Amino acid sequence: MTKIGYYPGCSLLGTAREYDESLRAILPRMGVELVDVPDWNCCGASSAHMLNHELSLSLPARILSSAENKGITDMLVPCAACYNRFVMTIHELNEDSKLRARVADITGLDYRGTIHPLNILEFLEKRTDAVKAATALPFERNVACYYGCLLVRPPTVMKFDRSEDPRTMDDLMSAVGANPVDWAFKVECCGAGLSITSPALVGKLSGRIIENAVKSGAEAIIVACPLCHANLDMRRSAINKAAGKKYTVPVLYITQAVGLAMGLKEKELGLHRHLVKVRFPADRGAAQAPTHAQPAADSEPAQTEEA
Amino acid sequence: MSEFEPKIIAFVCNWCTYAGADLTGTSRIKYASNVRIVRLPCTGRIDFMLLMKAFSRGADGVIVSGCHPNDCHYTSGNFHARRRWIVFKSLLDFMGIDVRRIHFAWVSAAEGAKWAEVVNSVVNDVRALGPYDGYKNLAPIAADWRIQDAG
Amino acid sequence: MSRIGVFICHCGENINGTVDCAKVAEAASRVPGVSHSVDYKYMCSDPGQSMIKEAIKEKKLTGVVVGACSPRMHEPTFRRACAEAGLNPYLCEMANLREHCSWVHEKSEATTRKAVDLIKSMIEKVKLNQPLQPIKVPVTRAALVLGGGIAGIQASLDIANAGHQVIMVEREPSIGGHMSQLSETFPTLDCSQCILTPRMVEVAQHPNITLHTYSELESLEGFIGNFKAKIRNKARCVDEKLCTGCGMCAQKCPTKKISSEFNAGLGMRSAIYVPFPQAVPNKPVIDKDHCTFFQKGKCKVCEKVCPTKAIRYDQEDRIIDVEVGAVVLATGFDVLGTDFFPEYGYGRYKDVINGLQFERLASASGPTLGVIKRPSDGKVPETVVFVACAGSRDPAKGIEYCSKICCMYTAKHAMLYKHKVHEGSAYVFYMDIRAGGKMYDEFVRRAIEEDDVKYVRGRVSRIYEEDGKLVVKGADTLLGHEPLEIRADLVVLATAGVASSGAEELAQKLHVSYDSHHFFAEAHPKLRPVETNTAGIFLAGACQSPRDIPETVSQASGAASKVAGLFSQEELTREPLVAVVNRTAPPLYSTCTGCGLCMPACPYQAIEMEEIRTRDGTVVKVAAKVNPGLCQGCGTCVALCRVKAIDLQGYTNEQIYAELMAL
Amino acid sequence: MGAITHSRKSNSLPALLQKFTGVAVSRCYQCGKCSAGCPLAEEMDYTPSRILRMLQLGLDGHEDSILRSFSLWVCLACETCYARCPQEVDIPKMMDFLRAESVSRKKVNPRGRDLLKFHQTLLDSVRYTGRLYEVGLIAGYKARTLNIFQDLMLAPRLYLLGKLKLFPHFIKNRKSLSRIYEKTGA
Amino acid sequence: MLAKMRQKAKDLLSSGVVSTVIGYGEGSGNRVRALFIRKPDDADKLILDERCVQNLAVYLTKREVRALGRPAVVARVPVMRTIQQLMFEKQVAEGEVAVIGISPDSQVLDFPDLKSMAEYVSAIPFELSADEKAAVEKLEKMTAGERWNFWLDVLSGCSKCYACRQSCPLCYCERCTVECNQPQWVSVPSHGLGNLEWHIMRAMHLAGRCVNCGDCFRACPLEIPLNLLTQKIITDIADKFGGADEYALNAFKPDDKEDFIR
Repeated sequence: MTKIGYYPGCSLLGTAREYDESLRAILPRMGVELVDVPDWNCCGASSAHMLNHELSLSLPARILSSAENKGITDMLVPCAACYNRFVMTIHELNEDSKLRARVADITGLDYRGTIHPLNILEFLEKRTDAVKAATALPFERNVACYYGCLLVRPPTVMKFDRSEDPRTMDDLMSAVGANPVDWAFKVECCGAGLSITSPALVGKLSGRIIENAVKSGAEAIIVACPLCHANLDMRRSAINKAAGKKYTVPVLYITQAVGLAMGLKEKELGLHRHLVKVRFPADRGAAQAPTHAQPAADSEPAQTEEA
Repeated sequence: MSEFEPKIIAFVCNWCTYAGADLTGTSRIKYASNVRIVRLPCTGRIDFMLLMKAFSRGADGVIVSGCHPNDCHYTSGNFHARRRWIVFKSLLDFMGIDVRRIHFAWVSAAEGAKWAEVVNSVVNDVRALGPYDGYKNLAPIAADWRIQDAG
Repeated sequence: MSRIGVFICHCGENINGTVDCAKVAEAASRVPGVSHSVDYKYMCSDPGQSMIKEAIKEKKLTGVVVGACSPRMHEPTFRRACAEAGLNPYLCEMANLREHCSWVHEKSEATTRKAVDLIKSMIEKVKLNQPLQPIKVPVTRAALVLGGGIAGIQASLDIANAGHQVIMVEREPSIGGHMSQLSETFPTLDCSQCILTPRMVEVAQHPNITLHTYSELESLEGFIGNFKAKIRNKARCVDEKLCTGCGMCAQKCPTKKISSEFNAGLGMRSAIYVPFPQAVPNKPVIDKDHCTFFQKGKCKVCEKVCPTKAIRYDQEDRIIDVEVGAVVLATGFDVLGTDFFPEYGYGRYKDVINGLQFERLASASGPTLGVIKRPSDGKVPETVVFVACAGSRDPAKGIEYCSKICCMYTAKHAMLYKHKVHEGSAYVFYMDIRAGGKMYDEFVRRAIEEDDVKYVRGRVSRIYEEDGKLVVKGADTLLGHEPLEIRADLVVLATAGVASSGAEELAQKLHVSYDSHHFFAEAHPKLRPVETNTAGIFLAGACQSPRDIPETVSQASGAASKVAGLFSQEELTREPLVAVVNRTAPPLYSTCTGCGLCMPACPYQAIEMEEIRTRDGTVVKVAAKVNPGLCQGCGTCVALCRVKAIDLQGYTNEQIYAELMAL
Repeated sequence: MGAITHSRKSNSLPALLQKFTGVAVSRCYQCGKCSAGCPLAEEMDYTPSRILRMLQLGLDGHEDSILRSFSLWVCLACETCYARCPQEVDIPKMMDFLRAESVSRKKVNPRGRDLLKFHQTLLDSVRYTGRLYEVGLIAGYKARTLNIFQDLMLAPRLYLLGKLKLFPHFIKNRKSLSRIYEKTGA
Repeated sequence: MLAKMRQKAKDLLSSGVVSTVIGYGEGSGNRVRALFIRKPDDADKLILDERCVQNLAVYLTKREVRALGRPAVVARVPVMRTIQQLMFEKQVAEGEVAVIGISPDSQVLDFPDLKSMAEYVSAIPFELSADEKAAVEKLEKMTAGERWNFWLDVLSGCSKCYACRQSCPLCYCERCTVECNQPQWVSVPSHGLGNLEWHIMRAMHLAGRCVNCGDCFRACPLEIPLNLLTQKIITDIADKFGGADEYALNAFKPDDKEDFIR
C-alpha cells in the first residue's frame, strides 16, 4: 500500500459525499491508502478569493503547512476548486518572498514548499496501468469528459494538460473501455459559484454544456469537480427550464465511472445520491462512436424528452 | 565616510554585451555608475590574468559578459571562454579567492535592460560584501593606488 | 614621448547635461603625455572634426582620444578625420561617454569621475596603439543565392544580368517558393503564376546562373570575397540529363495519396512527383519516405514506364564545392503551425484552414480548380469567417510582431470569395487594418464598399463545431464590446508568418545574427537593411521578417546591387584588427613554442604552422602563423597562448593592460 | 459626453490597480477577445474589455461606473479571459481588486449585494467552525438576503439523498483560524 | 628487472640507435640523480628503485640535451604520459626519442615506437590516488575563508625561486610569461600578490596538460603543496568535461555546464 496525503475539502463531506465514497471505494484496487491532513480547514473557496486576497492565501497556507508538518509530500485533492486554490497559493508564495513572509506571520506556520498537491486526474493518470488491470466491466459508453475551468486555468499557473483541449480524462475513460466523444465544451464555465445565488444563470450556462454533450452523442458526462457536478446534476431542473427540454443524461464523477468499470456496486459508489438517475439505454451493449458530422441523432431521443 | 562604493570592472565583448550596454544607454535605463567597461572583441579574448589584474588594481568586483551560446559573432569564442571560466572559477574558489565577486553573464545586443540589471545586482551584491581588503592587502602597492584614486 | 590629443564632445546636452565636460577635458590635460585637451559641443560636426584635424597638424599629435558616443556609432567618423589629417586612423580611440556614462547615470560627481576614468583609460591605451595598414584581399566574383523564391529569383537575375556568376540553391525540388502557391496578388489581383513563371524560366535558362534544386548548403567557410561553400545535391533518384519531364512516372506511380506540400495539404501527390506543373526544373524526384520501393523493396513501376530510362534508385547525395565572393540569403518564411490555436480548433476541424490553404482553394491550378469548396465535405461555404492576427501580435503565444502581409491578403481572400460566391457572406475579424502601400488602402475599402465584406473589430475568442457549423465566438469592440456569434461554414486564419524551418541552424552555419524569432538580423535597421553583420552576406525577402512581394523584390534588387558593388573591385580592404604571432631576433626567432594548441581553437582555421628558416634554408624553428585574410580578430588564440606569442592588433595585451591599469 | 479632467493621477483606479496587483491597463490593446469568450459577458453591464477601455481613458464618471457595476459580481473568475488574452492582462486579478475597492468604497451594485452576502456568510461559517457548513451557508445566506423560499424545494431532497448534514463539523484548532481572520482583517 | 633495463640501455647505445640514455643513478647522500649515459659500458651505473621518480622527460626539450643527439629515456607511467603530451604539443616527434618503459609493477617495456608507448599509457586510467583525492577534498570542505588563509600561509614562504617551473617537463616555454614585463602580468616581488599571481598562472597554464608527476612539489624547497592546484584542475576537468578531450581548453561542448552564468 502506498500512502498518500488526502485533503477532501468541505464539499466531499457534504453535497459531494459520493465523490469521497467512490474515491475510497476504488483506492484499494490501486493499492493506495489515504492519510488525512490533520485538522484541516476550508480552503476559503472562491469567497475568500473574491473578497480578501491575504485570507485567500492564508487559509490554504495553513492546510499546506499542517500537511507538511505531518510529513506529507504528495497530497491528493479531489475537489478541483480546492486544488486550484492550492496551486494558486503555492504559485503566489513562491513568486513573492515578501508575501510568503507575510502569510507565515498570519498563519503562524512555516510553509516550506515541499508539498505537491495532486488533482484527481493526475493521480489516476499515474496509475493508469492499475486502473486498467482492475477493469472488470468495461464502461462501454459514449462519454463527454467535462474538465471545467479550475483544473486548467490559468494555464500559466496550473500547467496541467492542454488548457483548451485537455486529454487526460479522455485517456483515462478510454482506459476503462469508454468512448470519449469529441465535443466542444470541455473547459467552458458551468457557472460554479453562482449555484446558490443565481440558479437561473447557472441553468443557462450549464445548459449549453449539457446541450453540446448530448448533441455530440454522450450517454454520460464525466466530471472531476464537485461544483461542476452540483451544477450539472443538482441544478438540472433549472437547466431544463432554461433550455425548454428535459435532459436526462447522468453526470458521474470520474471515480464513479472508474468504480463501475471495476465492477463495484452502485451503492458503494454513491450513485443513489444523484438527483439525475444514473440510467443508460438498456438496449445498447457496446458504445457506438457517433460520427462527427451527424451529431448523435440516434442517441438524442433516449436522452431528451420534450418538456 | 559615506557608504562604501565598490569599484567594478567589466570585461565585455564588442558584439553583444558592449552593444547591449549601448542599448541600455539609448533606452536611457539608469544603473549604478560604479562600473567601468573594458571592451574586447570577444569573450574568447579575455585572458584570465586580466581578471586577476583587475583585482590587483583595486577592483572589488568583476563582471565578465558576452554573447549567449550560439550567438557569438565569431561562432565559438564564448564557448571557449566558458570552458576557461569553469576551470578558472573553480581554481580561484579552491584558493579561497572570493568568487562571489566575479560575475559571469550573457547579455545580448538586445538586452539593454538586462545589462542594467546585471550591473545593479553586482554592485549591490559587492557593496554588501564590502571592499575586497583581503586581496588589496596582499601587496602594499595596491594601497598606493587607492590613495591615488581618492585624490 | 606621446603627444596625445583629447577631445570631449558635449553631444549637445546629451553628455554635458550629466557629465561636466569641461572638467573632464581639464582632468585629461593633466595626464602625462597629453598635449592637447578640449571640449566642444558637437565633435562629430564639421567644425568639431576640423578642430581635431587642426590639432593633429599643429600639435603634431601622436594619438587621439575622442570622448563622445559609442565607438560603434562614430569610430569610423573620427578615424577618417584623423586619416585626413595625416594621422594613422588606428591611432584614434573613442571613450564612450554617452551610452555608457551620461545616458545611464544621474548627473553627479561620480558620473563625471567615471567619465574621467574612461578618458584616462583610453589615453593609456592609445599611447600604445600602433599605426596599422588595412589588409587587401582578392574577390571571387561569383555569388551564392540561398533560396529560390521570388527573392532569390530576383536577386539572381539582377546579379547575373550585371555579368556575374550566380549559384542558386533551393531545397525544394522546384524553384518558385510561396509566390508560386498564391492565387492572385494584391492590390491588382493579377495571377501570381502568370507573373512568376516567366522569371523562373529565365533563371533556368540564364547562362550566368547555375541552378541547384533539391539541394542544401552543407557548410560555408571563409570571409567576404573569399567564401568556400559545400552544397549537398540531394539524390532525386532521377537522371536529370535523361529525364524529359514527360510525367509518365508520376502518372503510373501506385502511391498517390501523399499530402501535397504545394497544395498546403489540400491535395494529393504521388511518391515520384513534380511539385506543380510549371515547376522549374520540370524533373521529378522520388520521395523516399513514401516510395513503395524504398519502403518495401518492391515496385519499380516508374523505372519500367520511364521512356528514357532515367530512374536511378541508387543515386546518392553529391557534395559540390564552390567558391564565391558573396552570399544572398533569401530563404523565405513559413506559416505558423496548428499547435498554436487550440481555442480555434485549428488542426482539429477540417474547415478551419490557414491563408495559404485558402490561396490553393482560390487558385485555378489548385485542388478545386479555383472553386471555393470547404475541405470537410466539398460544399461551397455560405458563410466564411476570416480571422486576422492569428498568432501575430500575440505575445502570449510568443509572437509580438505584426506579420504585415495578412491585412492585405485577408482583404484579398474575402474579395476573391465574394467574387466567386456572390450570395455568400464574408466576415473579417480584425484589430487594426494595416494597409500602408501604394493602392493598398483603396483595395481594402473596395472589399468593404464594393464587395460587402463585413469587417468586425474584435478578436475571436473561440471556434467550435456544432450542428455541422463552425461557431465563431467574437466580439465587436465598436459596438459596446458585445459578444457575438457567427455560425460559419469555413474559417480562414491569417496565421502569422514565421521564420523558415532550419533558419536558426543556417544562421549558425553562416555566422549571421538572427532575432529571437529566428529571422535573420540586418546590420542596421535603417541604414544597412540588406546587409548582415557578417561582411559579404546579404539579405533579401521574408527571411528577414514577413513582407509582401513588392517589398521583397525591391530588397532583392537592393541586395543584388550590393553584391554587384562588391564585385566591381578586384580586391577588398579589410580592417587590420587581426592576430599576429610575434617574430623576434635569433636565437629565439619567436617566443611561440609551436605547441599548436591554439590551432583547434580558431573558428576560422586561420592558424597554420610555419617553418622558420635561416638564409641558407635550414629550419630553425616551427612556429604558428596567422593568415590575416582568414583571421576575423576574435582573439581566442591570444587568451589561450601561455607564452603570449600571439597578440591581437588593436587589442594587444599591452594596450588592454594599460587601459585596465588606468581605471 | 465624458470629459477628461485628469490624467494619470497617482490615486486613480488604474494607478492603484498597477501598484497593488501589477496589472497595467495600458497593456490592453482592445482586441475584445476577453469579452468574446467570457461566458458571462451577456450578464454584464460592462464587458471586461470595456472596463479596461474605461480605465484606460479615465473619463469623468468612468471609475464610479466601474465600481458600481454588476460585472464585478457576476464575474466568476473562470480565467477564460486571462488564458486567452494575447497581451496577458490578468483580468481576473483586476476584477478581484476592483471588487475589493467597490466594497471598501461602499459602491457595491445593488444586485451584487446578494453575492457579497453569500461570500460573507461562507467566510463566517469557516471562521467559526473551520469548515464550510453547507446547510448553515444556505440557510444563513437565504436569511441574509431574505430569499427564504428560493431553493426551499431542493433542501429536503438533498437531505434525503444524504447530501446535507444537519450539524456543522468543528475543527479542533479554531484559534488558529481566528488568528488568520484577525490578521487579515477579514 | 634492473638487469634487463641496463641491457636495453646498452643495446640502444651500442647499436647506435640512441646516443644518450637518460636514467637514474646514485647521487650523493643516498639521493638519486639523473644520469646521462653516453657509453654502453656505463649502462651498469643505472639504477631503478622506488626513489627513482624524477620526471626525466624534463630534459627532452632542453637545447643542451637535444644537442647530444637522439636520447632514450627511462620512463615510468607519468614520464610516458609526459612524452605523450609533448608529442601532442609538437615538442617531441616520432623517432626523436626512444623510451625504456617501466610498468607500474617495474617490468621493462619494449616499445617499437612512441605511438605504441602512447597507446600503452592511454590504456592506464589517469586519475588521482586516493590520498591525493582526499587531500583535495579536505581543502574543498573548508570554507572559502579557511582556504584563503591556508594558501596565504603556505605561499607566504615562497620566494619565487621557480624550482617548480624548472622541474616541470611541460614548462618548456623558452620565455616564460612571468618574465614578461610589457605588460607585467605577474607582480615581481615575492609578496602575497606576486606569489598568488604566479601560482594561479602556473596552475592555469598547466590546466588540461599536467600529468600529475609531482616533480613541482618535490622540487619545492619549501615543500609547498602546489600540486594540489593542478590536481584540483585534473578532477574538475574529469568531472565537468568528461576528460575525453586531448586538451580541455581548446575544445568545448555546446552544453558545457553554465549554471554560474546569468
